[in-house]
Amino acid sequence: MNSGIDLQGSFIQLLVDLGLPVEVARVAWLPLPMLLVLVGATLGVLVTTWLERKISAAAQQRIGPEFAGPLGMLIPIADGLKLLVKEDIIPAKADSLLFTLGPAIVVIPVFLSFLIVPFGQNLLITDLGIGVFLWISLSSIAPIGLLMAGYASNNKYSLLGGLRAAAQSISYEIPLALSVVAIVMMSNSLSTIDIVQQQSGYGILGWNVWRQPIGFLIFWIAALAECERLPFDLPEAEEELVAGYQTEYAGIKFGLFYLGSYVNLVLSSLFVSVLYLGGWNFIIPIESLASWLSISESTPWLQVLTGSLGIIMTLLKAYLLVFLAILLRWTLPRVRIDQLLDLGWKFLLPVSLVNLLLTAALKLTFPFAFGG
Amino acid sequence: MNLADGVQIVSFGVLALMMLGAALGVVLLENIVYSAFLLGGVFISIAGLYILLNAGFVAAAQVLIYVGAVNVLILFGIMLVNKRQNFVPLRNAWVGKITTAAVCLGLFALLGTMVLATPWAISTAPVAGDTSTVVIGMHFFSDFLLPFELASVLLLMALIGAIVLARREFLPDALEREETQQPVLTLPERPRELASAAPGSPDRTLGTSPTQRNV
Amino acid sequence: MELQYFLLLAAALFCIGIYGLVTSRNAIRVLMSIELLLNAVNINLMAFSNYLDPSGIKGQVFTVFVITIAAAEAAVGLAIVLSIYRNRDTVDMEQFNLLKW
Amino acid sequence: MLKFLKQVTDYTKEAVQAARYIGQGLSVTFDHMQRRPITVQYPYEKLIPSERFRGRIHFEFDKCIACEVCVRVCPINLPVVDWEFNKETKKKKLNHYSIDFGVCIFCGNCVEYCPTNCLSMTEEYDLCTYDRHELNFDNVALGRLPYKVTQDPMVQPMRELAYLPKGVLYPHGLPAGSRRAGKLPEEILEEAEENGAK
Repeated sequence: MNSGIDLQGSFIQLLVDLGLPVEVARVAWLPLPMLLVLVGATLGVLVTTWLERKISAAAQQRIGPEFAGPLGMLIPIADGLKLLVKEDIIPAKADSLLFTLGPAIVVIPVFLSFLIVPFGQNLLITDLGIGVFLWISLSSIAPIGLLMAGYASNNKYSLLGGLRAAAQSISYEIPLALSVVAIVMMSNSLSTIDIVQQQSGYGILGWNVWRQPIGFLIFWIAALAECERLPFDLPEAEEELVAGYQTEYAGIKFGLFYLGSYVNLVLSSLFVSVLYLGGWNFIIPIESLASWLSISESTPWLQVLTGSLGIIMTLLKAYLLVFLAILLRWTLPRVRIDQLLDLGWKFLLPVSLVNLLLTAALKLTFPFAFGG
Repeated sequence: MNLADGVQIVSFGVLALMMLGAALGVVLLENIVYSAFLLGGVFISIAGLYILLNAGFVAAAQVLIYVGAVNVLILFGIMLVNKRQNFVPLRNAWVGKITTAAVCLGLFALLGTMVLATPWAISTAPVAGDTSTVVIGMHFFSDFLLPFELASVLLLMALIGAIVLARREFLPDALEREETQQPVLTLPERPRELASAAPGSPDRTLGTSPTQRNV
Repeated sequence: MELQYFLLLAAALFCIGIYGLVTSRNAIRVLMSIELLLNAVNINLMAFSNYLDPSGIKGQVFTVFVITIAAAEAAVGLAIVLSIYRNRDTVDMEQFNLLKW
Repeated sequence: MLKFLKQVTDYTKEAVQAARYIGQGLSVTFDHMQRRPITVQYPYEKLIPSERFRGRIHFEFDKCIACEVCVRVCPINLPVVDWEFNKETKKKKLNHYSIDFGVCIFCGNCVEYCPTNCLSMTEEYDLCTYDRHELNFDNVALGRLPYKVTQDPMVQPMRELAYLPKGVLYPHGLPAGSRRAGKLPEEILEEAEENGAK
């Protein structure tokens, strides 16, 4: 197993070679990944909104945006600009402080979670020891922001939407965490890097989907519910709650909610691809391919190829799941609130517990296949 | 003092200020909804302090359980008992407040002198750091196995108890309806489930102004 | 960074919690004050764990237990407040005097 | 125990069934993605309205005898007929005639009952204005002939579903001579006569 490209190390080495002290070089490195994440996540959202429009149009036999740029690719930018320059309205009887704070609290944790998404062996910002646990705990902050927004709007639909959003995300957090625990049990580590490495080596056959099919389904359903995507978009259901907690929002604050929900979708898809679909691994293991073609693993161009292939594979898998989510959006009808909670507590929770037990049993029985 | 230490001191100061300010807000603010949101701030800054204390796992657990569960639960509670209500002012309430404040300050002084006077045996053993998750797990399954199991039983008991306490009384309306046969094609009307929701009771709609909530 | 800072901070949080516990009249605010008290204890445990027992970290184990119990306490406490509210239509602590004498 | 196991298996079966239905639905959605879009890029492309399309009403001032039948048959008495009695010719003389298309429901009763056929339905359907009072057409506006979609150089005319051959759902780029679905009345008549002759 080669260690891949160490961007941080080479960057710091470069600065040190230029005559800077090591500490300063480290500090100079720090803002780069953060900037990269902000830009990358925002770009991902732009692509996702464009995909959403185009795929929705195709599923309904329409054309979709086509005049803004080639194939309408500039439409997300137009959307964003529109939201930026729209008037920022705070209702007269709303609580202006909480009203402003709500969207920020929803968005910030989602962006923070990008810290631990790996795109390659060393292509992530921090390899934390607590890894996926950070994501689970950060994603539990969002309901506070939703409640805040719902309460501050001073509107019954908003408050109901906020309460529903909080209830929904609390109840689906549990099956989500339990299915992650099953994965963690197999890889013996919470770190995302270790989880992906445990899946590599056998190509597509080594991915966790085959070992955790039930966990995969539970995770995907729960992730959709966490992102408030259809069929679980009750908190913002237009037909019954106007738009839920977003009712009173306009301009950039609404834009933040919009951004947050799409970043969350991209993030969840990335996590599905990391936890279940082998992360940056290609369908066939690239090391064995290289050794079969008798190319040394330390060849520079091979390393560059592996690195870029890793990024492409991760994004490809993630966007495949985004596509699936959009397809699901136009296939399934919205569930009722009691059906939603029933599904969460009476179906997903027991099934995920059984899945956890099953994983433990399999791990004890077949330690070679289930990470002994 | 190197860079890392400076960063630590500064972040400790910021987190401590945030925590104390938010905690004072929780206790002193008139509006209970603000208090509840500030409680979330207290929890988050405490999680930051835990990270300063090399305990990433517990910090994440703190965020997950306190912010994600307890605080949301408290907010739910506030929204459910959300009634415009001004408490009857008590006579001489300020005496109690001043006395309590004095006692608390005295307690703080006592604890402070004790903290500063005690010679702490600070250990120089290596910090567990990133392996702390593993160490905590080891503790749970070896010397703290019994408390661990007891805690799970306690959680189960609390779960059931909370459900039993908070659920509404079962209304046996199914039996009555059979006797009084409703005419066809009309929906049978359900009896009001809450005594307090009957007409004439104080207004408890959800959309009341946030500035006029009860304290 | 010294142990004393953390202990002083925890003491301050504890005192604020006590003050809130005694003076507040809203039952839910009382619950929040109890959470503050538990968190003050947690800070103490974590500080001791880091400075006095950095490799064994038993303090962190205890903190996890305290967090568990705090969650249970919050759930049950809120359920009690809710049922009292249903029966008496108020959350004023001064009116909960059924068991006084 | 057996009963419990049966319950579990039934539940599992239902869950699997639900999953299969979801898969079926997904495949239907996916299938739709490969069908051709039926979008009409409206201001640039317009559908050709069908033959009996009930669009904006056309009015011929000179034919009108001010009998007010149109007002009487109108569900809401919409047409405004302003006439005066000419004593010399002992006939009614029409001064003004107007219909407010912001209120009209395009039922076509007036057209049907008009004794002199001075009212007729046109193909014009895009009555868009910045002010709803502009929709109140007077006799001059009512007398204007509408643009025909097929003759407007700004517009790419497209066939409506009813004009397409059987089985074709895509209105773009159809050969010029291709037939619409269904038959014209005279063709049906012809066929009926042929059948009768046999």
